[in-house]
Amino acid sequence: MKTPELVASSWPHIHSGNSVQNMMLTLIIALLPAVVAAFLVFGLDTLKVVIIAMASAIFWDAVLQKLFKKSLTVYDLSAAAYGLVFAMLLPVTIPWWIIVLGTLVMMLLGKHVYGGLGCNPFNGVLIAYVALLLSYPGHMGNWPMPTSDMMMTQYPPLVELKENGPFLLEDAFPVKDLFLGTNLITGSIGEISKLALLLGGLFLIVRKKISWIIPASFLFGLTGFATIFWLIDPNTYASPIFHLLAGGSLLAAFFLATDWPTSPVTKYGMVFFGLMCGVMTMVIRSWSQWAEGAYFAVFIVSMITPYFDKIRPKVFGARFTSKRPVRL
Amino acid sequence: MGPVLTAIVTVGAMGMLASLILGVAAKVFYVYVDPRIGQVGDLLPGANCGGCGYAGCTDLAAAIVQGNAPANGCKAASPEVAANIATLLGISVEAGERQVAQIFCRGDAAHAERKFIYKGIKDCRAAQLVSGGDKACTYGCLGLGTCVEACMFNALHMGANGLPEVNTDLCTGCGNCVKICPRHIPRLIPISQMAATYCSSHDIGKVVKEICEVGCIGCGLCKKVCPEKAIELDKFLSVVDPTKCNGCGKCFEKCPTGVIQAVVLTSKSLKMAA
Amino acid sequence: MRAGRLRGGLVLSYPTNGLASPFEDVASPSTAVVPLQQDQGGACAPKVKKNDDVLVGQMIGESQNLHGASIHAPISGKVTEIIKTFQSISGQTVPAVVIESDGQAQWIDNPAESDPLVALQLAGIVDYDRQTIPLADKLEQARTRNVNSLIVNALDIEPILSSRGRLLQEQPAKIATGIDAIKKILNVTQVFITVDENAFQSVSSIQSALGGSTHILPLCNKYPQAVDYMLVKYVTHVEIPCADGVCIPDVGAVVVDVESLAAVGRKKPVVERFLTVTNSKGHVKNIRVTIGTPIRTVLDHCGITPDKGGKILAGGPMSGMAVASPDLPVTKDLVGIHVQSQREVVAPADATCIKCGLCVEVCPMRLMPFMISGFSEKGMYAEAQHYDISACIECGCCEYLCPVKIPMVQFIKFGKKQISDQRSGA
Amino acid sequence: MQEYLLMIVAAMFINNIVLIRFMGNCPVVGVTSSVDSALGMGAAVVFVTTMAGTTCWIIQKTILEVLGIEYLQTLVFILVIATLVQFVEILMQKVAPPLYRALGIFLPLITTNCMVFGVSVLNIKEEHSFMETLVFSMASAVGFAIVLLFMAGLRERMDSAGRVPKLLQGVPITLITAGMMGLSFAGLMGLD
Amino acid sequence: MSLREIIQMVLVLTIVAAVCAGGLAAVKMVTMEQIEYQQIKFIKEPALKKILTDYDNDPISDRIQLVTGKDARGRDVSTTFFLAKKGSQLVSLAFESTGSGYGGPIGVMIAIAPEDDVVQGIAVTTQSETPGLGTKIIDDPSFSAQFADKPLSANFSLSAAGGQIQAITGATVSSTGVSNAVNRGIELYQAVKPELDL
Amino acid sequence: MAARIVNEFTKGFWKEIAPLRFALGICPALAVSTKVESALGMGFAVVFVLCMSNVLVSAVRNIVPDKVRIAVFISIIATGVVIVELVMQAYFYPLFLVLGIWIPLIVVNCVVLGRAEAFARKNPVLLSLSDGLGMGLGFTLSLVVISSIREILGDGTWLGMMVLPEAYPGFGFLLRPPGAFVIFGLVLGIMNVISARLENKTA
Amino acid sequence: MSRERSELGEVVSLQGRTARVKMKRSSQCSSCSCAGLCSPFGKEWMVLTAMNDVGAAIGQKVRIRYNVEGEVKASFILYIIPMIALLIGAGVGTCIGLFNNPDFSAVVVGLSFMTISFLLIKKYAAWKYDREKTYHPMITEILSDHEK
Ligand SMILES: Cc1cc2nc3c(=O)[nH]c(=O)nc-3n(C[C@H](O)[C@H](O)[C@H](O)COP(=O)(O)O)c2cc1C
Ligand SMILES: Cc1cc2nc3c(=O)[nH]c(=O)nc-3n(C[C@H](O)[C@H](O)[C@H](O)COP(=O)(O)O)c2cc1C
Ligand SMILES: Cc1cc2nc3c(=O)[nH]c(=O)nc-3n(C[C@H](O)[C@H](O)[C@H](O)COP(=O)(O)O)c2cc1C
Ligand SMILES: Cc1cc2nc3c(=O)[nH]c(=O)nc-3n(C[C@H](O)[C@H](O)[C@H](O)CO)c2cc1C
Ligand code: SF4
Ligand code: SF4
Ligand code: SF4
Ligand code: SF4
Ligand code: FES
Repeated sequence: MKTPELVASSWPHIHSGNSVQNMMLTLIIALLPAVVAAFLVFGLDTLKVVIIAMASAIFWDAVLQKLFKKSLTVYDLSAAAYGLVFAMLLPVTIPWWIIVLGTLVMMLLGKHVYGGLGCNPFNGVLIAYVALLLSYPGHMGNWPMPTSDMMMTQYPPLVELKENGPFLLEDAFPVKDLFLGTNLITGSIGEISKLALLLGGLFLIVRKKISWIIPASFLFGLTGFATIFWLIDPNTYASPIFHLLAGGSLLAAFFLATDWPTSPVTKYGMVFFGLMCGVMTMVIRSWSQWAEGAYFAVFIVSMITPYFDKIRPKVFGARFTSKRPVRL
Repeated sequence: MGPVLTAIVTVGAMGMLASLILGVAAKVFYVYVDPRIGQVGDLLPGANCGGCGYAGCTDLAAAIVQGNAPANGCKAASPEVAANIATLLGISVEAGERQVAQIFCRGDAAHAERKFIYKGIKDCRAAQLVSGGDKACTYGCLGLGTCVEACMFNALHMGANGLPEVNTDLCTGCGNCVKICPRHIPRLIPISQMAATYCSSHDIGKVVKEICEVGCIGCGLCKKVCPEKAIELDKFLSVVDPTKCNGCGKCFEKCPTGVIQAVVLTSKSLKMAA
Repeated sequence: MRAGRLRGGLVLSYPTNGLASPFEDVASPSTAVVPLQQDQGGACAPKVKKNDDVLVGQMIGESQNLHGASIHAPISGKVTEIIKTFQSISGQTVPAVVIESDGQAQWIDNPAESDPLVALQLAGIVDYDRQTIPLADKLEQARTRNVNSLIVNALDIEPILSSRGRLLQEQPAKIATGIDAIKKILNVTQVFITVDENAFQSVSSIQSALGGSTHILPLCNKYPQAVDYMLVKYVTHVEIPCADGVCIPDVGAVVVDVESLAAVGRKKPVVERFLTVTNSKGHVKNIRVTIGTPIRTVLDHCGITPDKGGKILAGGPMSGMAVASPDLPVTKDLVGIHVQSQREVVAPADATCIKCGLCVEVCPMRLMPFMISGFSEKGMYAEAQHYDISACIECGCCEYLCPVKIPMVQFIKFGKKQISDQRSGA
Repeated sequence: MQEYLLMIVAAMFINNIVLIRFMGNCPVVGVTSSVDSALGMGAAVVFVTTMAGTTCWIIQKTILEVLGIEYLQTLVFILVIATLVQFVEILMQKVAPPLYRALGIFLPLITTNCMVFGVSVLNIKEEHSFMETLVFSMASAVGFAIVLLFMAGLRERMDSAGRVPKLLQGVPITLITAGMMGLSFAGLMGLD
Repeated sequence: MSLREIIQMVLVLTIVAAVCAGGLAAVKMVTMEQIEYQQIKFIKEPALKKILTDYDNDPISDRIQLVTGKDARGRDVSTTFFLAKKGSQLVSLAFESTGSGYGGPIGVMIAIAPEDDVVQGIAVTTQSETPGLGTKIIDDPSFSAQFADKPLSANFSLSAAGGQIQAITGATVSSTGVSNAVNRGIELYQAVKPELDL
Repeated sequence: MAARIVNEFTKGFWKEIAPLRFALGICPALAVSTKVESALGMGFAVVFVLCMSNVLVSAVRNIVPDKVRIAVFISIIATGVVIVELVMQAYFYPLFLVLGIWIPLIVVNCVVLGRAEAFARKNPVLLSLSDGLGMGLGFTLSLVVISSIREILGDGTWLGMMVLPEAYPGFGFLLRPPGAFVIFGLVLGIMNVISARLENKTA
Repeated sequence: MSRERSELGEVVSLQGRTARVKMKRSSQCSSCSCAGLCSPFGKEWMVLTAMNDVGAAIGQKVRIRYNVEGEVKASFILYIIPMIALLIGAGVGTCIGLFNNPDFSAVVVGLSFMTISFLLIKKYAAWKYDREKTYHPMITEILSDHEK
């Protein structure tokens, strides 16, 4: 029998070269500035948490791929990337076994039970974060003190706001320090330097890995809501600048709300999704028992993603109404 | 006795009220449903395979009761089930013979040519859309196993040579594989059929010879040699008539490509056929 | 007059020397295999028998009505065989006529035909949009709808191709004649020429030949803007739905490509094609080739040897069809040849969509490709229809960008096929 | 006013009837992934739950408590609910035949769902006033409808673009997804 | 659907419902006392344990019920008295009284030594006050300690109302509820004391 | 006959175990599976109600008109439930406090009504009893399996006894409602794996 | 684009331009785990009145199509509006506190509001939906008795 010489497949026969690996690598690179910023503040512990999170995520990913009889695809870097994002939400004091447990939950419930990357309706990072927050609130809220002597406050800005109200926030957390992550402001690894997050986020946008719409509308929704309530009652509600720069606003806007599988893909869907995340963040920060609402907000709103995606543009030609010839 | 009486009277009254409302509702929404539909439905396998041509088992049950379908309308049910249904409805069941699927192509990788190397969706129906499928023979099996996926009874599996194989023990003759195959390779035959031409090609012999070593070239030797006149040629393809063929095997020897062969059944069904 | 901008779609890089490379003639073949169906109309009835002698331009396959285009002998010589089951490039089984050349290349004199549309039909002129359609069929549809504008599609189907742009430079007179002819047939008053901005200058001679109401619309390179629907949108700013019951002439315009126009202008039966032959190493040649020539001969002429395990594409790399064998002949539905080496062959992946949304962003029809492809994969055809699978023009932009390389176009084609099968079955 | 608002938020989200109180799971698991039928069914459930909640409350206050036979609550309520749905069906047909015609399929789907009964009992157990009963029943049912709707959306997506392992398809993955939805609602804890 | 069928339906359902109800009423009567005992045991006993001292019987078994008034509809309302004995000697007597608090009624168990008419102690049994605020009436032992070992003649009103009881800061309503309950209990005790046949 | 009785009894433990096999009665399985103790209490309550309702439904199966049969069945079931409620209050009060509203909710547990409708309505008393007992115990088994996983992994205890090392910190997530859903879903998946294995072996 | 759903049924009687068609409850019921238990007297069939423009005869199997969007809208009118009326009524009743008993007052006013809403819906439905064909189920196809 003659062996066939040519290959045939359906078109297109060329490809942009874009790949999951490429997207995940970009995500990891985008987060590196934030890791460096945290490293400068908390020291080697930062690297410990980051490395344990990434390594254990890869480990669980591989184990679960074996268990679910899938081909091994850890080299697509998705586990590493999600492990890194997960590390961003943790305080550096977190014991190693909680990280390992968290990445297991993340990989199992946030990926493999749904059939792998992209099929999950919820972001595994957020699943793991909330599960741990409910199980080990003490460890998850064990905020490290950057250095012992010049300590200004023991709490991260939002916890301070929750505990003591908006008074003196401006003295304790000057805008410049909030933005740069300087001067002993504590928080989880990814909440330290807003400058680093902004750089990373813009990098993702410029490389066209995420759309600018979600972060923009997220931050717009958040600051808009914060402004309204701050104008109404500045004694109860903190300033919009504070809310924009404190806690995980930017982390959530650039790195969690834009998570590919769980965020909408249509333009208007993205706008509404982002706005709703922003508003929900403020609702949770203002009135629930939690100090930080951005992560919860993304988690909750991603439930509605399928509906946001129903706000799709009218298909080409759908507006066509009359068969009358157009005058040219 | 007071509290007991209170309870009896109150709840009894409520029961009465409830049953009155239910009664009125039953009257308002009254639809006569033949109770036998439910009974027949209970007897059917409930796999909802669709092999009978109805939307589901309940629909077939209704059709059987109304006489629109025979008692053995369910392809997936055993003859006992059909008999039970027939007794329930007091009708007779024509002893239609059990049918099983066979794969009417023997052109595996070693014997049949391919036009090109196919890359794409692992589905024969989709592969058919790429330059007409990679098999050089336009009638041959593409071997991507869409029929295997479609069989709800696990009766098909992909053989080592890249052609599907039928486990006739498990095959119920539902015909799903027949319907889904883009090249109509699986076809149903009566389980008693002794011989079959395992090819689907209507190409002329010259074309077949060029691309496949095991295709029917339509030479008609089998037709000539058959003592029972059980073989006809249909556009260069020999077709065995199961009602005439007695399995003498004369044609097997004559066939130049060996494509006309004895039907081999899996052990259990062999016994059933005997 | 300002043209609209294509929303979505791709800016693909392409070799820029295509427009500067003049057509070369590929030598006529000694044996020509001519399939008797080369367009979307029905198969033609064979008009010759084995051992008949034929002249160039002699009708060998006759279409029955305006929905087909007749087929002519591309070379003179003897009919050596009539193949009943010839597998064409698209995998269809059609009859074909094999002609052995006598080396004379002698043309036949066909009688004149008075009805212009029938003349086009008899001359076998086809128009290429996403498919090859008999030009007569297209114009007939336009004539019944009171069309007032002719849109000349001088854009190449894909940026990598350059034959239409080159034709504009080399045969402006023929094209102008063709345009004139069609203006008369349809009684249209305005002509719009959509052209690649790089081939812009060459249009001026046509414009001056045609006079007053001829507008030129230069467009930047963006795939898939050469599709009729898109061109109509640039010119009329109206989007025509890809739906039953509506067609482009409903808005008063008809789109015809320059190669058809040049053929009309030549006033002879179609026996040759103007093609761009490229490979992915930047090799570009524009050629004129006789229909029935094996692709292998064309490639030999251009100095390209296909790899084992590579691909030969009929058309460009975005929307071309993979050719099963280099021995297949050039037909009227060939607009270009692109050769890929084994290394460049992209294998689609069996992976799941990560919902990155790149496909949604790029789709020029504003569809949700990952949804319709997913629905097709799962056999959920009703849902696929609800998400307008039928509007997909199969341009492939979605799949080009997809990071997990889902074979979306194949899934979509598959879904459409299942839907139409269900329709015709039920 | 504020206490009703809090009650609504609590019943709809914080103590969501499906995700936190574990009632009405069967329809959430069983109903198809069709978003349209989730909407229709959700509306019908709101109606039936509210009607059942208020009717049971009235019967509890006017009959059971007056006669001192509260212990028969379970028996009486279940009879009342079963009958009520039939009654409502008749009523609907009389009130708006064309409308009823268009959607009669949803109503009877829900009689035996434990949520309708559970809400009725909870109203009594938590000593709600009539107004509270009304608000609580309705808000709980809306909470149910929201879960149903979100679940339908997520399942539609899983069906179209997902690859849930065969062994987890159907009920298992729906339950796990419900768990994830419940987890996200933890974010609303303390909203008062 | 014939009339006969409907009548049959009505009959069957009525009978089934009535029989079920009758059966349940019977079960209820059989278990009633035990249920009451259990409820008392698990709800009242913790409170009783807190306030009763120095006894050796089971006050829950040794309880008596007396009609102590009429409700709005004119029906009898009865109160249960738990008797704590040492040997055969009645050392104290406990019963429940209610006052209205911030979130609903507050039940208060009061123990009184009948011999010298001294309040031995009080304990809250049921309440639905705001956690962390009104619930201090339970959580803050110093609040209920104010009532212990005081003669019946003492003024158990809040200091704001001229009594001896210091209210819990921020939870005046709850405090008043408890104090009212105690006052009402003492009234009741004094009213029924003759009947108690001590 | 005896073989059938045994068969109807044993099918409830694997082949038709509810709610694992059929999505019936999910709600209580989720609600009372935090602790093994309450799972057992609930399970036994269901066993009682199932047996009683199956026996009574089977006994009256020939005299109840079709149109009111469901109303009659739920009356019978409700009676069983109230009996359980009263008895539990009288003799197992702490358990009653734990299970709370879930005792009356047995009345709408799809398993109970499902068996009445699918089995007892069509079968004689003895078979129905056997079916009810089997299904009820199977239901209990499901509950115990789920609650064991939750209690052991969530708390480190089983039936209140410490079974994991003292240092085990517990995983509180599993004890909360979302954990119930997740464990239930995963157990169903594992069941599917096991039965697929078994099927392969027999095939 | 409006979404449609189609189901199979059987004509049981004819009334002018409409036909009464018996059909299985819904394909949705097939996936319901409590299938069949929902209805206290076990109705598995329902009867719809559908426009019979294709001229189906009694006993014939037909395909019925209905508009899902109409269905969703109808369910809101029919189910949600009375509930809102009840809620408002009960709210008003509680506030005005007839007979010095807020609960009693809420019951009375609430129920009257709901009754009024039913009457209004009845008027509205008669006015609007009888005319608008899209809300009517339509027989679209007669499936011959033997096939399907
Ligand atoms: C996000 C979060 C942060 C918390 N932060 C603190 C904290 O900084 N300090 C603290 O004492 N409790 C904090 N808690 C309170 C804990 O919920 C809980 O009271 C504590 O861990 C209980 O353990 P413990 O009282 O034994 O320390 C926090 C809770 C949460 C959910
Ligand atoms: C940070 C940022 C902000 C942008 N803001 C807008 C904007 O407000 N409006 C806009 O139309 N495009 C904006 N763009 C450009 C969009 O990313 C995008 O290029 C544009 O919407 C393309 O739309 P089209 O593909 O429909 O032509 C912005 C880009 C960036 C990076
Ligand atoms: C899933 C899981 C796995 C654990 N694995 C370990 C482990 O491997 N080693 C360990 O020291 N602790 C492990 N722990 C936690 C220990 O049981 C113990 O709580 C911890 O070591 C005590 O730390 P501490 O004394 O600093 O609080 C694990 C906990 C969980 C929930
Ligand atoms: C949300 C809230 C809860 C309250 N709970 C109580 C309570 O439990 N007990 C109480 O006496 N007062 C309570 N108060 C009322 C208030 O704190 C205080 O009692 C009165 O203002 C007078 O002391 C409450 C007030 C608010 C706003
Ligand atoms: S028989 Fe048909 S469906 Fe099956 S593998 Fe062959 S071509 Fe595919
Ligand atoms: S092999 Fe074909 S006919 Fe046989 S059971 Fe499978 S699908 Fe049905
Ligand atoms: S480009 Fe690919 S991965 Fe991205 S959304 Fe589209 S199909 Fe999914
Ligand atoms: S969905 Fe169709 S039209 Fe849209 S980008 Fe893909 S192939 Fe092109
Ligand atoms: S058990 Fe709750 S709805 Fe079925």
